[in-house]
Amino acid sequence: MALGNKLDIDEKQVRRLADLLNENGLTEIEIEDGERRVKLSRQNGTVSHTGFAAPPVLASEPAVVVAVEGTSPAAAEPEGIADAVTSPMVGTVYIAPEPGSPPFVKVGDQVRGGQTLVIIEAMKVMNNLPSPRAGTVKEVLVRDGQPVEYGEALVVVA
Amino acid sequence: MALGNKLDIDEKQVRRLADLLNENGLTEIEIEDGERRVKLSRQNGTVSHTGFAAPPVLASEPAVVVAVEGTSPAAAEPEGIADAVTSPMVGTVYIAPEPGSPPFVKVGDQVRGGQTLVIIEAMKVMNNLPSPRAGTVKEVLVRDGQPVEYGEALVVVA
Amino acid sequence: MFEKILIANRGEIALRIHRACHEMGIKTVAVHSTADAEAMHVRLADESVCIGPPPSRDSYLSIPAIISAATITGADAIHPGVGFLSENATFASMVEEHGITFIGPKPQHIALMGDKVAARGAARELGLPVVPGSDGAVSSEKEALALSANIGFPLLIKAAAGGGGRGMKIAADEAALPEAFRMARNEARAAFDNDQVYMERYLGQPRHIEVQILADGHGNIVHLGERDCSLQRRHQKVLEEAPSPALNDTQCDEIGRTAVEAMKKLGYRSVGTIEFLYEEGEFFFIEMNTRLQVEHPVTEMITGVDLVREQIRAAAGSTLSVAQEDIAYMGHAMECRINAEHWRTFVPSPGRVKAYHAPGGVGVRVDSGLYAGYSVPPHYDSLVAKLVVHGLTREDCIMRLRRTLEEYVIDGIETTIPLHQRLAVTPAFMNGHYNIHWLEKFLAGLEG
Amino acid sequence: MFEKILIANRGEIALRIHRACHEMGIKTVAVHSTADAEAMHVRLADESVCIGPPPSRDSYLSIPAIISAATITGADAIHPGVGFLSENATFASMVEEHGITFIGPKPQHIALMGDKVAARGAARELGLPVVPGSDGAVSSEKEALALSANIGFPLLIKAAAGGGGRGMKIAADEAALPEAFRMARNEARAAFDNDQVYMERYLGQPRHIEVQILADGHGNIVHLGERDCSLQRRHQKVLEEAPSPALNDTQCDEIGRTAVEAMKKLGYRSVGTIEFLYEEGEFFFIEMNTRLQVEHPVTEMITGVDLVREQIRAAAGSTLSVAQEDIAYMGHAMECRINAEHWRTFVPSPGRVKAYHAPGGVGVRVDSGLYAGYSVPPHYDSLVAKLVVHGLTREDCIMRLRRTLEEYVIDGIETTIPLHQRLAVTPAFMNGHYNIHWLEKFLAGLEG
Repeated sequence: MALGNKLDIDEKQVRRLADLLNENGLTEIEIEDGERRVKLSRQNGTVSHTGFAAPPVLASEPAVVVAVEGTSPAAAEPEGIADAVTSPMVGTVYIAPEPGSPPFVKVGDQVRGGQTLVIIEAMKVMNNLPSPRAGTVKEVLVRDGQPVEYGEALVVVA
Repeated sequence: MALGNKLDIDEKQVRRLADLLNENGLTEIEIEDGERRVKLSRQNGTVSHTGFAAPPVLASEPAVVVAVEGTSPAAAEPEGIADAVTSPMVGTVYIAPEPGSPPFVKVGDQVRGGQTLVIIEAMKVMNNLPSPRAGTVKEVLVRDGQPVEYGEALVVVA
Repeated sequence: MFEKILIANRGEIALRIHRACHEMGIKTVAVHSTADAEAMHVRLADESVCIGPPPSRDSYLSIPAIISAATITGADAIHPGVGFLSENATFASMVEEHGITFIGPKPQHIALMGDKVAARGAARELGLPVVPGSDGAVSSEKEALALSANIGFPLLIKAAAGGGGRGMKIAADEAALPEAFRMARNEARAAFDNDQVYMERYLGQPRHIEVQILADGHGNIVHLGERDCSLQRRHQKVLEEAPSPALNDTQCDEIGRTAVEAMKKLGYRSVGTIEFLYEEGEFFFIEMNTRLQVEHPVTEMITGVDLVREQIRAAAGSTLSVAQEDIAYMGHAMECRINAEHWRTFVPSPGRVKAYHAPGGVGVRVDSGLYAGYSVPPHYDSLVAKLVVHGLTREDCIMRLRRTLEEYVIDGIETTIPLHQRLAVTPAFMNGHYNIHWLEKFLAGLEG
Repeated sequence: MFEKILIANRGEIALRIHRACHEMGIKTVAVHSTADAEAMHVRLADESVCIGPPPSRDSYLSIPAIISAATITGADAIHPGVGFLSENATFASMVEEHGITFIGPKPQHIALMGDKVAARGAARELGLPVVPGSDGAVSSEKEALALSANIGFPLLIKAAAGGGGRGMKIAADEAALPEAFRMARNEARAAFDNDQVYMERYLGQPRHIEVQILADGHGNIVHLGERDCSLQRRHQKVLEEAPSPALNDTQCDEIGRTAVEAMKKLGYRSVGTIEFLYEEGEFFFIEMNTRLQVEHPVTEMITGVDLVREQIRAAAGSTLSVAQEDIAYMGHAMECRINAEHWRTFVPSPGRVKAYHAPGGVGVRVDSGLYAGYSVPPHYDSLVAKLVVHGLTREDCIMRLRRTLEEYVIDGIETTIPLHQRLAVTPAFMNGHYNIHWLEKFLAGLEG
């Protein structure tokens, strides 16, 4: 192949070949056409992950959305959404000090570090959630009165 | 054939070849046609697996060697050993017409197509196994009186 | 007892037999076609022998291959499983002629029950109830009326030369008989140029109920109650249960006793199943299966008796380990046959199983050779798993069935699990109100 | 009955409870730490709530987190499982104060039995046999001899101030008592500058035998026989069985009746287990566990009673579904605790399970949250699966145990399956000749 020419790779084509490799459990596909040659191969051990790592597909769908949320990245990794302030506890979130009051913060607000973002009620105790940093409120991810899990993203401050 | 610089892949053709590979338990298909060459292969032991498909590791080891042989490529694919003449039935193989006689064939012999290579006894009937082709005996893979499975490689004639 | 048993079968039943053998300390030989080299029972067996290419006729139905495999491995008995050679009297005889024990009934009983006409005659002689009929052509209305008293109503008048429903009439009662008789004869004459007709009892909505028999070679014969296998599609059983929701204990005892008496007269040995149609309190012999039955686990679940173990013991000359008075029924059991088929279209779905996870917990039994990475071959029966659940009551059993069907993961191939999930929440099934025609109607009415 | 139960636990026991709930038509809420988001019971539950980071103190032991989770999901009851908060009286009280039912005993009984000194006193008052002793210092040989008649031999003389075996002597019989007494006092004086000693019966080779109790809140209390849990390593049970190979039916009935009488006096509710040391025909109270026990399945296997179901029913105010006379024991059951540990070194082995295949077939129950692709987190108990098998006899049960241990595939992590495989072929185990010290000696003698 001419060194001066840019290597012309048809990504779709390679992808299709890779699918073929996977679907048929092959270890290698090699295609030569004149000057051009394509070879796909896989080592034995690495292939093993494609299927195994995937959690089993359950015979029945989860019945309720919360169950799906429970296994979402947000729950598994509190740091899932960049710059989001996450809930340090399970409870009910309130975005205003009282029903009818204006919210603690709204999108566009400048907040100081330590300023209350929301309140989380747990065991009938109201817990202020302070902003961990100064910044601008980019997004409020929860509704007033919504139940939240540990680690759930609440407010984006950046 | 070649369309500009792009590699011309007939996906259907590859798929058909992959199916052929699968159906026949082959480890490799290579087709050359002038400038064009297509090669599909699979690793030997894991023929039918993409890896995650690796058979489970049993909690206990198989107790007897025959069990391992039963799942060997030789049993699974009669064509496993190139140029080997395989057993068309389950039975006991005899390499000589009678105890004490010289063997039907030995390594280095030239054989005609149709010439008896071994006898296989099944259900107390002696079955001559004729060579499917003329050639040289490269290897005799069985011992006199050995039990053989269907598809087991017996004599290499090339 | 045997040292080594060759299992002349494949799939879940081969695994079932392997398990019974190992639990008895008996070594196993798996025989398999090239398509089954990676099968679970082959992997678990102490020895395995490849006996031929994928087509059954050249492997699992090849008598020489199987007997040769037994000879070269030194097996002292062959278990035929279900299907394949399990009801082949010639095979049974040849096995015995080679000095190997056939784990099953005497060859003459296999032959007798394999001939469906002879079997019906034998059943009548043995005192098993058969569908009452005219036993030949009925030539006049008067004769028809006279015979009807013994046959009972509703009654079917069929053209002797008939087929396809032509020349076939149902008489609901005695008053309707003369006209039905005339019409059937006229239709028969028009259709077949032969107005001979015969009569038999018409069963409109029967259930399929079968009785499990267990017999040693020493005259000890017991029954283990009934199974209700009315949920069928194209004469294939889909879900079986025991006890039948339609029978009471007395009926169960009576038909069981009748079956045992018949088997004693016959001198039967090994496991066997006598199949009946049941309608409104009456049983009518269909056929006898002289082998283990796919649905045997439901009986094992409610009786605690290991049928394969008993079958092997009987073949080895041991006496039964249970007498009739020892057999107590506890709770309720159901078996779902899980096939590698699309659950609505029933198109077979062989191929690679990507993920496999069987349900666990209390009251659950799974008989399956599936595992993650296994490839279901396209050459054989589509049954790939039997999910069997037990509960103290039928309702508990259904709830457990639902719970386990939620948990069962078979990914990569289509299976009939979604069908069983729908069945398990359908009122007619939940109430036990079904007959042999019900499932086909249910399927026809399903959406999606 | 409850509409929705929150399961305040993880692993196989959470899955066990989920299964019981679904079989009763009750919805489930799984709570989990971030480490358990992919756990099987979380995947199967109707709802799930993440309650905290991996450390148990911030998740599974966090009372506010769990009660908040119950509140936001509207659960009407909480099942505490085993371990974690299951024997925390404060938690039980707080749950009830929040208007949620605690599925377990009354908080005061949890508190009573949680205090081991108080529990021993209570046991004595309730008529449970305790290790006989001097109940205080013994000041003279004469007093020692007088007391010894009630205590029995062999008899242990221990320094009141003692520890580490010093000032501790065993008297095999009355003749040996005076000298042993003098030596113990002398040693005590030399070692602790305090010659006060007390005496109690010496148990050299006891078995650990426990009685399963089931009680509703209406005065109905039954026992479900005993379990033998003598196979222990570092006070952790490894393999449990029922019935005990050391007891006969009469002994089982007697200790069961004694336990039921005690629980009636106490007014106990829910499931519970009374643990005893057993030696030469005598039982001695160790402690009572006021919760479900890990090894409860062996009792379920031989009685057919679903303990979790009964526990939930009792918490909901229902009466027991069985009376003492309904409880019959059928066959024999064993449970192997399969831990994610190397079978010889017992080094924990968390990590990804590459392949998983549970054994199936007749008489097998697997309680496990494992699946292929699941990652065993390093933060919790190493118990990952319980393999429970049933057989008509103890011998059948052992043979089935061996068969299932051959079939069980857990690849990617180390497990204790190889240990159980070796146990299952060891004569002392096969004969039932073991006590609480036997397993440690067996392990010390193992090669490899």
